[in-house]
Amino acid sequence: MKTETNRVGQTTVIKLLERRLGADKAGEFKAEIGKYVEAGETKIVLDLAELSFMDSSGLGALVSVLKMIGKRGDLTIAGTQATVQTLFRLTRMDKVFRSFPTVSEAVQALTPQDTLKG
Amino acid sequence: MKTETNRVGQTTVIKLLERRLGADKAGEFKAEIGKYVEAGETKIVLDLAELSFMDSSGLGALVSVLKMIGKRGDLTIAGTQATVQTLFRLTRMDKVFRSFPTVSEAVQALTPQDTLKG
Amino acid sequence: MSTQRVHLSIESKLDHVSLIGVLVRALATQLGYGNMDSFQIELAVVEAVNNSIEHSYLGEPNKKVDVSLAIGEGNFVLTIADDGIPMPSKVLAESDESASSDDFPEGGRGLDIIRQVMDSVTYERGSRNSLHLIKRLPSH
Amino acid sequence: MSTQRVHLSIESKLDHVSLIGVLVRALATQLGYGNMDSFQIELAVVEAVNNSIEHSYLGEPNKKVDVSLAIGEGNFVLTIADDGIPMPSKVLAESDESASSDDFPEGGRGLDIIRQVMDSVTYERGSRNSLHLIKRLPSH
Ligand SMILES: Nc1ncnc2c1ncn2[C@@H]1O[C@H](COP(=O)(O)OP(=O)(O)O)[C@@H](O)[C@H]1O
Ligand SMILES: Nc1ncnc2c1ncn2[C@@H]1O[C@H](COP(=O)(O)OP(=O)(O)O)[C@@H](O)[C@H]1O
Repeated sequence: MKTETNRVGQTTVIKLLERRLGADKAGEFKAEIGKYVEAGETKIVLDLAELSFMDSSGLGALVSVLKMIGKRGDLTIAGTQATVQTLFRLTRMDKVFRSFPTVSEAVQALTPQDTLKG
Repeated sequence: MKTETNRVGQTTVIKLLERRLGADKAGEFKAEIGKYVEAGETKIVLDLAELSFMDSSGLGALVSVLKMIGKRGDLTIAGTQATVQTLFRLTRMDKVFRSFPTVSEAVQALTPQDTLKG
Repeated sequence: MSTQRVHLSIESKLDHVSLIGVLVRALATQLGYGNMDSFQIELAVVEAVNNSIEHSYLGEPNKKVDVSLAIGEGNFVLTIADDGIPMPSKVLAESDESASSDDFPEGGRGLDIIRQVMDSVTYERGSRNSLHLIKRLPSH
Repeated sequence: MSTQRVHLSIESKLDHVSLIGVLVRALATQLGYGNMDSFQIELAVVEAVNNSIEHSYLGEPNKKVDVSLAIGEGNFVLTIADDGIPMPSKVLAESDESASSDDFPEGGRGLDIIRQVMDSVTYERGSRNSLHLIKRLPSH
């Protein structure tokens, strides 16, 4: 699982450097992102711009990361291709994961002033 | 076999409206183009711009049309995609079929003044 | 033009599923489906193959999952077949709403996705289990 | 990453060959080959499948042609297999120069093309006939 990590203020931005997130990689993905949550990072932006395919198992891994974070923080998603975004819509997970076109918008959504609105 | 035919002076320009010319279609192609030769058309430009695939059987059909025309005229090719053009190169048929980027160049190559050069 | 057919198969390992997905999506695109439909057709077939591996074969490798593709009569028909444990009869019928008491379950979304993106979904138990997915071909 | 494998098969009819071609070319592109290489890989596999149908099965339908794809250890390996008449042993070895007295034969170019575009071509006679084609994967 290739990722690239950046810190923007209090937020950890993790860019997934894979083209696919399917059942074969879901466990690895969960473990990889889970490490950050365990290390105390609770504001996470997942940059999924490279992904051209994700299935329900990949989505399940995202759900499990969101649950690990729980009430301690939040996770937003950036850069999903329109195709991948339909997976969120088909499963109504677009109501659960806030998704933004760009990383900076996704980071912005996790900064304190926004929690008032959210 | 879908084609579109135009006449430019003495030349018949036949545009192939297919994406593939393989073994399954080679016979049909030969018959279709052969009709023009039998009807006395001996200056033919084949516009292959739509083709994204041709195999050696498709090429064989082209060879057979060229033989039908024989010494009575000539056939030139226009608009082949770079990929399809490699088939001509791999089989050294690029020495036999004159291939041009555009239809007008392919027509030009069949006009009388050119026969002096050719 | 008569019906064109090609059969794909893989060994029952999740590692191989992406190849099926890539092949099916590429074929869908070639058949004239847009990006969105091609993605969703890939998604449906991948969900179905994952189910065969995970549920029918319970993750056991060295089994075979077949994916047959037929193009004709206005339809793209994908048949996913295995020789494992059949799907319980009520599973395919019920919507996923009732599937879990957990608000955000980590699984249980595959069949619901398949039903949503395909025009027809039928399942056959017999000497083999076959899930038939039909999507209308794009109009020209 | 271990070797990924997928098997394709069609009935021995020329109508179905284009599906194999489209699928293989799309996979090649996905594997990172350029347009030119992807076209040439499609070309090689189509030539091989055509030969199985036309020469091994002498055009008889209802027979099976298998195309196995394996990706791993730096290679893309395509195996085209049939149960028909094997290729005569000298055919694969000789270059097409000697093949015909006709300057412009209408056929006889398939094997020469395959040899040119692939890094390795081997043929196996046995219970089945298998033509193994190997192309180095593109370097990243
Ligand atoms: N091919 C199959 N064979 C047996 N059982 C199946 C099969 N497909 C699905 N099921 C059952 O239906 C349930 C729902 O499947 P699905 O919606 O794909 O979600 P998931 O696979 O994530 O559990 C599975 O958990 C399993 O119990
Ligand atoms: N799979 C095969 N089985 C039997 N004979 C074959 C096979 N492939 C090729 N051959 C023989 O080799 C010859 C050359 O094949 P090829 O170069 O592909 O040209 P073509 O198929 O156009 O004749 C064929 O004409 C045939 O006699």
